[in-house]
Amino acid sequence: MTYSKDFLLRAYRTMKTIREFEERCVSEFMGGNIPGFVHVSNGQEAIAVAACIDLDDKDIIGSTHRGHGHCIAKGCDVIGMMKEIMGRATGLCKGKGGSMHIADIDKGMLGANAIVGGGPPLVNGAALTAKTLKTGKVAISFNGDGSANQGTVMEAQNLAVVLQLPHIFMFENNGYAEGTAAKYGLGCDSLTERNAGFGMPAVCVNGLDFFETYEAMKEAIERARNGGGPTAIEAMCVRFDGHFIGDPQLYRGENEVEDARAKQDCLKIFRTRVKKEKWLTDKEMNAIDAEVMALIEQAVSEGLAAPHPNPETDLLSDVYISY
Amino acid sequence: MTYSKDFLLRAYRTMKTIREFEERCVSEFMGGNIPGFVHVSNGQEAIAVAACIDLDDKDIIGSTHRGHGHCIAKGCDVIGMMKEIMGRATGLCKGKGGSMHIADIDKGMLGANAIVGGGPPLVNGAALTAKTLKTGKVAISFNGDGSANQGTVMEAQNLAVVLQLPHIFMFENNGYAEGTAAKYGLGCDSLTERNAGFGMPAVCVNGLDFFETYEAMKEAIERARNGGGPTAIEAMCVRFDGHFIGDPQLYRGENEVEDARAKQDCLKIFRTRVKKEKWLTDKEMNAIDAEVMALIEQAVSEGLAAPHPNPETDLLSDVYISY
Amino acid sequence: MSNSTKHMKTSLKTYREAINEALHQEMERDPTVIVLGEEVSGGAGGNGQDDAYGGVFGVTKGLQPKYSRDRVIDTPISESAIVGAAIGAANTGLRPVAELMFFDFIGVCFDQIFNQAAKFRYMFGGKSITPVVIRGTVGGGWRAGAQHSNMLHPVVTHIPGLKVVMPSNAYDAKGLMVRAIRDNDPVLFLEHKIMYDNACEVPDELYEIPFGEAAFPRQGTDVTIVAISNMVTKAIEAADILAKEGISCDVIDPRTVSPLDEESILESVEVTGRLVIVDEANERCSLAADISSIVAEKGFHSLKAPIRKVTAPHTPVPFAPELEDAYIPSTAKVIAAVREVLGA
Amino acid sequence: MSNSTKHMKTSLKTYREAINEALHQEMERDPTVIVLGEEVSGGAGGNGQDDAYGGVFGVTKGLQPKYSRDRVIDTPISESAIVGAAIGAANTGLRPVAELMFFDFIGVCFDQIFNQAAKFRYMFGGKSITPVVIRGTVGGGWRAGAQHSNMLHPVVTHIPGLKVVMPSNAYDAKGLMVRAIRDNDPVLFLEHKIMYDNACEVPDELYEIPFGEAAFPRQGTDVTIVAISNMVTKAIEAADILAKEGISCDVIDPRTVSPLDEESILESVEVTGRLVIVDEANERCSLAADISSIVAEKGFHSLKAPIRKVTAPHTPVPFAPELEDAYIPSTAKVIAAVREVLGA
Ligand SMILES: Cc1ncc(C[n+]2csc(CCOP(=O)(O)OP(=O)(O)O)c2C)c(N)n1
Ligand SMILES: Cc1ncc(C[n+]2csc(CCOP(=O)(O)OP(=O)(O)O)c2C)c(N)n1
Ligand SMILES: [Mg+2]
Ligand SMILES: [Mg+2]
Repeated sequence: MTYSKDFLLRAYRTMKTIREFEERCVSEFMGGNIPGFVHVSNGQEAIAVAACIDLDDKDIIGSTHRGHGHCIAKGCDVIGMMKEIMGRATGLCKGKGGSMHIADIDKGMLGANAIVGGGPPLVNGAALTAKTLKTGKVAISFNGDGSANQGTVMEAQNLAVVLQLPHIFMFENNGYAEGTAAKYGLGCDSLTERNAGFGMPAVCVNGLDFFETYEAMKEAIERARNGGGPTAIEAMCVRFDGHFIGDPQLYRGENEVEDARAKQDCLKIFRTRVKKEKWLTDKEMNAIDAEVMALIEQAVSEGLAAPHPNPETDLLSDVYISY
Repeated sequence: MTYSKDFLLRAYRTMKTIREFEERCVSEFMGGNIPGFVHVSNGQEAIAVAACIDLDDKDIIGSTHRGHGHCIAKGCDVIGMMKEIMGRATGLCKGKGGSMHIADIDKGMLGANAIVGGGPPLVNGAALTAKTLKTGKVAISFNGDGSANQGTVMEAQNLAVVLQLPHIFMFENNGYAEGTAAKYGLGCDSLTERNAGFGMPAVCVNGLDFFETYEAMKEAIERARNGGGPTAIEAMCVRFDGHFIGDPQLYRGENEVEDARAKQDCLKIFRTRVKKEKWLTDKEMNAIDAEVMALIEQAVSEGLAAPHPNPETDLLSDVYISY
Repeated sequence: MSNSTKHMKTSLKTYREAINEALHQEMERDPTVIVLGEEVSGGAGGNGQDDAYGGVFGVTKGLQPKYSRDRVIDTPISESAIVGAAIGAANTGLRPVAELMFFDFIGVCFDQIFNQAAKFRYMFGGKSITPVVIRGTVGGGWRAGAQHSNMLHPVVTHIPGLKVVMPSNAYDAKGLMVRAIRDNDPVLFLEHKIMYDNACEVPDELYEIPFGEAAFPRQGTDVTIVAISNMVTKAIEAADILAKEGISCDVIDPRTVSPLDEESILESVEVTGRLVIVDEANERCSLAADISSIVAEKGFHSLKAPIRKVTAPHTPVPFAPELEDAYIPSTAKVIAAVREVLGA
Repeated sequence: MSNSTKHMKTSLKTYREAINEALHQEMERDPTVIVLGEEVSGGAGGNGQDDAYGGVFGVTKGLQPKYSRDRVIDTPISESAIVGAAIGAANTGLRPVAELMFFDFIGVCFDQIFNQAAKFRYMFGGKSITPVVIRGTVGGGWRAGAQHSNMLHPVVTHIPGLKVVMPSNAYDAKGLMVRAIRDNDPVLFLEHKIMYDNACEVPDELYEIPFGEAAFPRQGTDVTIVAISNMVTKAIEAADILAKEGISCDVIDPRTVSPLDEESILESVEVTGRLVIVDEANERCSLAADISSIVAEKGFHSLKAPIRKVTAPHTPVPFAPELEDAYIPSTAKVIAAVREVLGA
C-alpha cells in the first residue's frame, strides 16, 4: 500500500501528541496538578491512531478508562482535555468528568468509560443508529485483554453479529489487566480464535506496527460500511506505564518496561519504517515534535490557569435536560 | 459400551417419570390446579437423565426455568415437587418457590433459576468448593441455546477455564428461546465452536439419543473429576410443548410439533434402541410405565390434598437464618 | 382526564392497548423511534408466524408488521447488550424504546442503566443527550415467584439522572408513554403487569402527560393517601369504602416518582394533617420511606398523626397464592392504616 | 470498645489493617474461608512479584503468600462470575469473601446479589444457606468521578435477604468482618475508601461485633445525629464543636444498616426530640429517608422539630475537587442542620 505524505504526517503527529500528552500527564500528576485516578496509554499510540485516522466526526468511537489516546486520535481538543483532566471549569466536560469520563460527542467520541466493558454495548447502539438511518458510518469500541472477559463485551459481540452492525471491536492486548497477565485472565489460548467463535471475522495484528494495524482496520471499516457487519481485531502491544499513574508495577518482570521502551516503541518503529521507505525525513518529524511539545506545554499552562468550577452554579446543573 | 440392566432400567424409569410428570403438569395447569408460569421439558428428557445418572447427591447441578426434568433426574422427590408446583406448604420449598424456584440441596440440586443465565456462575461456585476441598465431585450447569447469549454464562465459561473447575456446561439446544429461533439468537454458526473458543473441550451430540449424550457426559465427568477442568456439551433436541404452558406457539412451523412428537421422541428412540439391542423388553418397560403413572397419579392427588401455606406463620419466615 | 385532552375523541382501551397505541402513533410520527428487546416481535429466524408474540404481554403487537424488523428488533437474551444498544443509539440520534420483559432483569443490565445512561449528561458536562425509554413490567399477583414479581422502583428512583414513570391506568399510560418517548432524558417506564387488562376511556389522538404532575383520583380532607402504580386502584377502593362512613380521603397518584410532585403531596397534608403511603415495593429505603421523609421534613408542622406506610414486608415475593396475596398491600390494609392515622 | 473486648491486648491499626487482620485470622481459624476477586493477590500469570497488589487498596495483602492461590484467588474481570462463584461456593460448604474493588461494580453483577443470594433461603423454603461476604469500597473523596465514588447502600438495604455492614472505624471493621465471615446469611461489607488510613486501638485477638447493634460515639440529650460510615467522623466533629457551645449531641452509628438498630435510634429521639441524619448517599429513597420514615412513624410523638437529612444532592458524583467537596456532606452542613432542628 502507498500512503500520502499528508496521511503519514498526520499519523505521526497524532501518535506523537498522544505520547507527549501522556508523558506529561504522568509528570503533572506526580507534581500534584492532576487529581484522581489516571490511566495513560503511552506505548499504545499506534493502535488509537490506526483505528481513528480514517474516521470522520460522524463515525463514533467508544473508549475505556485508558482513553486519552483514543480521544486525541478522534480529534478531541488537547487543551480542553488537559483542562478536563485537571478538573477545570473550561475543560471538555466542565471538570465534571475527569480523565476516566471524557466525551466529545461533536467529535464522535461517545465517552471514556470507567466501567470495564461498559463501552461496547453502547457502541453497538451507535452502530445501530448508523444502520437504521443508513448513514454509512461505522462505530469502533476499544477493549482491553481484560475487558474481553466482561460479560457485557461478549454479549455485545454476539448482538453485533446478530444484527450485522457496523461495529469494529478493537482489542488492545497490552499483556495486562491491572496486575493480572492477559494470558491468565483469558482462559482461551487465543483471543482472536475466541472472537472468531462469535461468528465475526477476527484477526490478530502487531499493534506496535501502525501500518499493519491500519490495514486491518481499513479492511474492517470497509466491510462495516458495506453492510458486512462487525470485525474483531486483536492488536498486541505494550503498556509503557503502570496500570494507573503511581502504580509500582511490582508484577512486571525485571527490566520489562525498560526493554519495552527500548525495543517495542511504536513511535520508534514508525520512524524507522518511514525513514527506511523514504516516506518521511527526520527533519519533517522533528519539526512536528517541536510543534507537539509546544502544544502540550500550552495545554498545561492553559490548564493550570483555567478557572475551577464553582459549586454554587455547577454542582447541581447538567443532571437532566429538564426535570 | 455395555450398560448394566439396572442402569438401563433406571434411565428409562427416570426419563419416563419426567415425561409423565411434565405432561401431567400441563393438564393440571390447564385444569387450574397449578398457578404461575410453568415451563415443561418434555421432549428433552434424555439429556437430563444422561447428565445426572452417574452423579451422586454430593455432585451438584444448577438448573433453569425449565427445571423439572433436571430435578427428577437428580433424585428430587416427585411428590414433593408436585406439591411445590401447586404451591403447597409441604412442597419441596414450602410453596414459596414454585416451578421456577425448586431446589433440593440435599440431593445436590442447587436450584432452578428464573433468571436466564443465573445458574452457571453459581455452579462454578459449587465446582470451586469441590476443587478447594478436593472432594472429587463435579458440578453441572444446564443452559439453553438462548441463555448461551447471556453475559453471565460466558463469564462463567471463561472463569471455569481459568480456574480449571470441574464444571460441565450442558447446553440444551432445543431450537428456541421463547419464540426466537436458536439460529437467530446465536450469531455464530456453531455454538460448539464458540464454546471451544473459550478454551475448553466442546462437543455437539444428538440430545435425543440418550446413549450418545451419556457417553459425552461420561467423558466430561471423568475429565472433570481428574482435574481436567470444564467441558461444554451442546445437545441438540426438541421442545415438545410451548415455551410456557399455554403458549400458542405461533412461531413454530406447520406440523412442527406433531412431527417432533412422532419422529424425534427421545423416549421412543430409547425404547427402539434397547429393544433392538435386546437390552430391555417391552414388558419390562411397560411395567415401569405403569409404576410411573401410578406415582404421578399419587403425586397429583397428594398435591391436591396438601395443605396451603399459612400467611400468619409462613410469609415472614425463612428470609434470614438470623436477623 | 386533564383539560388539554377533554375535547378529544376517546374509546375504551386497556392499559396494554393504550401503551401499544402510543408506540404505534409515535413510531408513525417520528422515524427515529425504534423498539427493541426479546420477543418484541417474536418468531425471529423461525418457520412460523411473524410477530408471534408482539411482546410476551402483547404490548408491542403489530408494530413489526407495520414498521419492519429494521425498527422493531428482536434480540438475543442479552439485557446489557439490549439496554446498552438502546442507550448508545439514543446518544447518536435515535429514540429507542427498549423492553425488559420483567423489570427484575435489571440485575443483569443495571450498570448500563445507573452508571451509564443516568450519568452521561452530568459526567460529560451537559454534552450528551440520552432520549431512551426502558420499559419493564413490575409487580406481583401473577404467582410468578421471587425473581419475576419485584417492583424495584426505589432502586432506580435513588439514582440521579433517571426519570421513573409508573402509570396506574390506561389514560395515564398513553400520555406518559408519549411524553417519555419525546423526553430527552433516560426514562424508566414501569408497567404493572396485573393492570394490562384494566380499561378506561383513552383519547385516540396523541397527547402528552407531563412528568412531575400528580393526579387526584379522589379528593378529600381527612386523610391523604399517596399510592403508586397498581396501589392506586386499592387506594381508590379504600377511599370509596371509607367515604360511605363519612371519612374523606385525598388520593394522590404521583404518576411519575422521579420527578416527584412533592408540592401536591405537601399541600394535601397541609389540609388533612394525616398521611398514608401505599407502595407495593419492600419497605426499607423505599419510595414510601422517601415520601414519608419529605413530609416529615417539609410538612412536619401540618402533621397531626404519625405517617403510616403500607408496603410489602421485608421478604422476597412468595409463590403460593395465599402468601403472595398476604404480601401485596391490600385494600383492607389501606383502610386499616387510614383508621389508624385518624386514631379510630 | 465494648465490654467483651475490654480485656484484650490492643494495638494501633488502620481500618485497612484491621480488615486485613480479620481476614488473616479467620482464614487461619477456618479452612473453608477463601478470598476471591480481581487483584486480591495480584501478579497472576506474570513474571514479576507475586502478591503484587494484595487488593488495589492493599486490604488482602499477605493472604496469598500464606494461604496460596488455592484459597486466595485472582480472577478475570468478570464480576458476575466472581460473585456468582462466591455464592455458589457458599451454598456448598465454603465461606467465601469476594471483593468488588469498587462497589459501583454491582451494576454488572447485581442479579447475583439481589435475585440470587438474597432470595435463595426464602425461595427454597429455608433450605439453603449462603454464608458469603461481598466486600466493596464505597464513597467519594478520591476524585475518582461518577462511576467509582457511589455509596449505593440504599440499593442493597432495600433488598430483603441481604445484610449490609458499614463500619466507620478500624475497631468496628475488624469485629464486624469476623462476624460477617461467620454469619450464615449473605453480607455486603462496605468499606469507605477514604477511611483506609484511619487508625485506632484494635484488639489483636479475634472478636465479633454483633449485627444490628449501634455504637454511640458521643452521648447527648439535645439532638440525635444518626450517621453512616465515614459520615460518623463528621458527626463526631460536629458534636465536639457544638459541645463547646453547650449543645449536646447524641451521635449514633448504626454500624450495620440491615439489620438496623431501630430501638437505639427511637430511644435517643425519645430523649432529644430532634433528629439529624447524615448519609453520603444520594437523597431519594435513601437510608436517611428510611430512618426518617421510621422515626416519623414510630417516634412521631417524641419529635419536637422536623427531621433533617444531610445527604448528597440528587446528582452523580462530580470529578473536580471543589465540586466533590461540595457534594459530600460536610461537618459544616451537619452543624447547620443541628442548629436548624434546634430552631437556632
Ligand atoms: C466492571 C469493572 N471491574 C473492574 C474495574 C477495575 N479496573 C479498571 S481497569 C482494569 C483493568 C482493565 O484491563 P484491560 O481491559 O486489559 O485494559 P488496560 O488497563 O490494559 O488498558 C480493571 C480491573 C472496573 N473499572 N470496572
Ligand atoms: C435475564 C432474563 N431474561 C429473559 C428472561 C425471559 N425468558 C425466560 S426463559 C427465556 C428463553 C430461554 O431460552 P433457552 O435458554 O433456549 O431455554 P429454553 O426455554 O429453550 O429451555 C426467556 C427469554 C428471563 N427469565 N431472564
Ligand atoms: Mg490490558
Ligand atoms: Mg432453547
